[in-house]
Amino acid sequence: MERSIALIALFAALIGALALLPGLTLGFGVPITAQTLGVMLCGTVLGARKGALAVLLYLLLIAIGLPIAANGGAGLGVFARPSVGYLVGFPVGAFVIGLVSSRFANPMGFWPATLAALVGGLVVINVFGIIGMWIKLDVTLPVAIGYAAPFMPGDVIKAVAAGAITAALWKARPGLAAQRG
Amino acid sequence: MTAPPRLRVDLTDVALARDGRPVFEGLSLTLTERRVGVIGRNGAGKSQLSRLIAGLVRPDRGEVRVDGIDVARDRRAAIRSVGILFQNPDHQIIFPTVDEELAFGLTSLGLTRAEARARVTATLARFGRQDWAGRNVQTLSQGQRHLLCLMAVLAMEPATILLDEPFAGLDLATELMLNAILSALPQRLIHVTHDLGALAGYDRVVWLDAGRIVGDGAPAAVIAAYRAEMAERARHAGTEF
Amino acid sequence: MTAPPRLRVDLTDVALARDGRPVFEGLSLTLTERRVGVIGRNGAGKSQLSRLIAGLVRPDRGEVRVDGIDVARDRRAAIRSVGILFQNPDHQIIFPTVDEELAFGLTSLGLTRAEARARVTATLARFGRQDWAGRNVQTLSQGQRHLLCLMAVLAMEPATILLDEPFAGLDLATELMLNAILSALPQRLIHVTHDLGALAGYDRVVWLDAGRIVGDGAPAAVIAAYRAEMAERARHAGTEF
Amino acid sequence: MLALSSDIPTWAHRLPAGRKFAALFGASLAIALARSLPVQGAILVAAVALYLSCGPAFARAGLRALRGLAVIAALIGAWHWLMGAPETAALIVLRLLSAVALANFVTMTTRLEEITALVDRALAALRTPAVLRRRLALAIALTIRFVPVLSDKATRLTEAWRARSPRRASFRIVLPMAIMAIDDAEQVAEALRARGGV
Ligand SMILES: Nc1ncnc2c1ncn2[C@@H]1O[C@H](COP(=O)(O)OP(=O)(O)OP(=O)(O)O)[C@@H](O)[C@H]1O
Ligand SMILES: Nc1ncnc2c1ncn2[C@@H]1O[C@H](COP(=O)(O)OP(=O)(O)OP(=O)(O)O)[C@@H](O)[C@H]1O
Ligand SMILES: O=C(O)CCCC[C@@H]1SC[C@@H]2NC(=O)N[C@@H]21
Ligand SMILES: [Mg+2]
Ligand SMILES: [Mg+2]
Repeated sequence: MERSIALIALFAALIGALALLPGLTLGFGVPITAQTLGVMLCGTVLGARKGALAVLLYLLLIAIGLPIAANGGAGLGVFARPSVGYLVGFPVGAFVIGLVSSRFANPMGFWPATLAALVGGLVVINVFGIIGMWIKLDVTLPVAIGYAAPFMPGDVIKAVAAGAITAALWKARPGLAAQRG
Repeated sequence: MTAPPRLRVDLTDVALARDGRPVFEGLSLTLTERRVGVIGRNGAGKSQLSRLIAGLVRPDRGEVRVDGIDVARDRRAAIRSVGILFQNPDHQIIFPTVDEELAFGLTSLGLTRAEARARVTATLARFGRQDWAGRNVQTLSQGQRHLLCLMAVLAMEPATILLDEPFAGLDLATELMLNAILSALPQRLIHVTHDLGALAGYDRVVWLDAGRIVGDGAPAAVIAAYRAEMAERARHAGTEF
Repeated sequence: MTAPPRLRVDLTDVALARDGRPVFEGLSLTLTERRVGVIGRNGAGKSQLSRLIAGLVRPDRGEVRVDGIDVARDRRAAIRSVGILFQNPDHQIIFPTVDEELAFGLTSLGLTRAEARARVTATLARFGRQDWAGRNVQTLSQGQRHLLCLMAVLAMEPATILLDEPFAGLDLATELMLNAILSALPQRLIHVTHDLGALAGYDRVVWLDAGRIVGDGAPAAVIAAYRAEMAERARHAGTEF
Repeated sequence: MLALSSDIPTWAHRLPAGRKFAALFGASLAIALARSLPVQGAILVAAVALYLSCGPAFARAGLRALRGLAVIAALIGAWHWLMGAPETAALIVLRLLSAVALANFVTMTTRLEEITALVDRALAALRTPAVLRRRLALAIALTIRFVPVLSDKATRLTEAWRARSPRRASFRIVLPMAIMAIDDAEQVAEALRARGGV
C-alpha cells in the first residue's frame, strides 16, 4: 500500500514536472506540452486504476493551487481555460491506456505500451479536448477538430516515447510489472 | 506466557533473497548490548539486515524478534519498539513542512492531532529548534535535514534505533554535534557505518561479509582485523575488485 | 596573442547567485598546484565552486578560466580540459551499458565511432576490466560504478579533474583502491571532501566558508585550523546550529 | 513553497476557505450562464476591484499570474472578430478573464493547508472513511515533495551530460531519470512503513 501511494504520488509529480518544460501555446489557447507523455506513462507503467488515480491526484493538486499545469498554471482558474477538455480527458485516457495494455501478455513491452498510448493518449484525450474547445471557444465541431490537428504529430511521438520508456523501465526494474493495476 | 525478553534483538535462522539472489541463508544473531556497530563491504548485506530488524521486510525463512515482538508481522508494536534512520534524508522526509514530518509518526502511534502537536512542540524544544515550527523542509540545510530525521525518530520514543550510515557527506561540526546527541541517548543503537572511527566507544561490532558474520566482538579487535583485510583486498584490487 | 597559461585555474572577481541568494560575491582564486583540496561546511559553496570551474554554470559577474579557456562559454574546449566526478554515480551514469557510457564523452570530443570504440577498449584494459565490455550498468556494484565514472572521465584525458566528494559511502577496500588510482594520476586534481584524511599528501588546501576563502595553504595548517573551528562550533551547536 | 498562494497578507486571507470556495462556485456559474455583455463587464470590473482592494503589490502579483492568459484571450478575441462576430469575441474574452481571475484570487488568498483541510472536511461530510482520507492527505504531501526532488534530479543529470558534451542534453536522460525516480519512490515507501505507514 505504501508503495502504491508513493508511486502514484511520484507519477502525479512527474506529470507536473513535464508540464513545466517550456511548451508552445497555439493561438486558440492550448499549448503543445510534454504533460501528455506523463499521462501516457501513468497508464502504461501504473496500469488502469492506479494510473487514473495518479492523474486525478495531479488534477486535485492543480485545483488546490500548485503551479503544475501547462506553463506553470495553478488553481481553479486552470479549469476555466480552453484546455479544460484535455484535463478532463487525462484520467480517462490513462485508464484506457492501462486497460488496453493489460490485454497483452507483456503489458510493459514496447508494442503493447505504444499501441495503448496511441489509443488512450492520442484518441481518447483528444476527443475530450476537442469537445472542450468546441464548448469553451464557441466554434463549430469541425473547427474544433481543426484546432486539435496540430497536436497529433507530437502526440504520436509522445506515444512512441512512452512505449520506449516503459519497455526500458520494465527491463531495468522488472518488479514494476507486478504492481500494475 | 512469560514476560517478553527486554532489550534483545533475535534473528533465528533467517533467509532472505532479493530479486531471486540470496542475501542471507540461515543467519542467526542475538544482540543485547546498548551500542552495536555493523561494518562490512558494499553489498555485504548491512542495509538488508537493518530492514529485517526494522521489520520492513519479512524474512523468507526464520524469525526476527525485537524485544520479543515479531517486527515484520506486528507492525503496530514494531513502530513503537524500533526506529530507523536512513542514509539519505531526502528518502526519509515525506512531508513538505517540519511539523507535518514530525507529527506523522505520532499519529500512526495513535496520538490525537492535539497530542501529536504537543509532542512536536516538545521535541523541537528539546533540541532548541522551536523556530522550525511550520518551516518548509526545502529551506533546511543538509545537516539540518539529518537532524530533522533524527528528531522524527526520537519523537516516537522507540527503545531501539537503527542508523544506516546516517552521516555520510556531513561536515565535521555537524557530525560532531549529531554524534554528541547520539551518544547521550538512552536508547539502544545499532549503527551501520563505513566510518570506523565512529564505533570507538561501542560495546560490540559485527562484521558482515556476503551475508555471513565473519567477525564479532569488541570494537578494537574486529575493526583491526577488518582494516587488515581491506588493505589486503585493495592490494589485489587490480585482479579481483 | 600570447600562449595560453598552462595548468592554471583562474577565478577573477566571480559573483554567483542561486535562486536570488548570493553564493559568491567577488571571489578570486588562482590554482596552479597539482593536488588541491577544498574543504568547508555543508552549504559553504564547494559544489558551486566545482560547477563554476567545470563551466557548468556561468558566473553572474567575473570570469572563470582553466588553462586560459573560458570554460562556461567555450564548452567544446572546456570538456577537453576539465572533467568532473560527482558524489553519486547514479546522478552521473546516463547510459545503460558500460561501453555506451564510456564512448559518450569520446564521441562528443569528435572521435569517430571506431576511434571511440578503440579508446574504450584501451581504457578498460588499463584498469584490467576488459570483461566489462558490453556489460549492463545495473549489474555493477556501487564501488564498480564509481570506478566506471572515473574511467569515463579519464578516457577523455582532461588536464584537470574535479572530484566533488567522490567516495562518500564507499567501503574501505574500494576507497583505498580508488585513492591509489587517483594518486597515481598525472592530471591535476581538485578534490572537494569532508574526509580530511584524504588530503594528507596534497600541495594546497582551500577552506571555503559562506562563499569566501577563510583558509588557504599547506594541508596540515589549514586542516588543523578547520578541525579546531568545527569542534568549537559543535560545542555551541545547541544555540547556533 | 511551491504554490500559487501569496505571502502578502490581505483581508481575503482571513476569510474562511469554505466561504471563498462557495462564492467562487456561485460566480463561476453566473459567468457561464450570463449572455449579456454588460453583466459580464460588471463581473470583470468587480474582479479587478477585488485585486486592487488587496493593495498594489498583490494586484501586480495577480496580474503576473494572468499574463499568459491575457495574450491567449487577445488572440482568441481577434480571431472571432475577424470571423465577423465581435459580440462573441467580447463575450469569450470577458468570460475567460473573469473566470480565471476569480479562481486565481481564491487560490492566492488561501493557504495550501487550509485548502487541504477543506478537501478533507468535504470528504468527511461525504462519509469518506478516515483511512482513505489519511491516504489522500499522504499522497498530496508526497506529490508536493516529489516535484522539486524530480526537477533537482533532472538538473543533476543534465549537468552530468553537459560535463561531457558540448551539445544540449537529449531525451536520453529521461530513462535514467525515470529509474532514479522510481527507486526514490520505493525508498520513500519504505520510510513510510518504518513510521507506521497507512
Ligand atoms: N533492491 C534490491 N534488489 C535486488 N538486490 C538487492 C537490492 N538491494 C540490495 N540488493 C542486494 O543485496 C545484497 C546486500 O545489499 P545491501 O544493500 O544490504 O548491502 P550493504 O551492506 O548495505 O552495502 P552498502 O555498504 O553499499 O550500503 C547486495 O548483493 C545487493 O546487490
Ligand atoms: N539548486 C540550488 N538552488 C538554490 N540554492 C542552492 C542550490 N544549490 C546550492 N544552493 C545554495 O548555495 C550555497 C552553496 O551550496 P553548495 O552546494 O555549493 O554547498 P557545498 O559546500 O557543496 O555543501 P555540501 O558539503 O553540503 O555539499 C548553499 O547556501 C545552498 O543553499
Ligand atoms: O492547461 C493545461 O494544463 C492542459 C493543456 C493540455 C494540452 C493538450 S494535451 C493533448 C494535446 N497535446 C498537446 O501537446 N497539447 C494538447
Ligand atoms: Mg547499505
Ligand atoms: Mg556539495
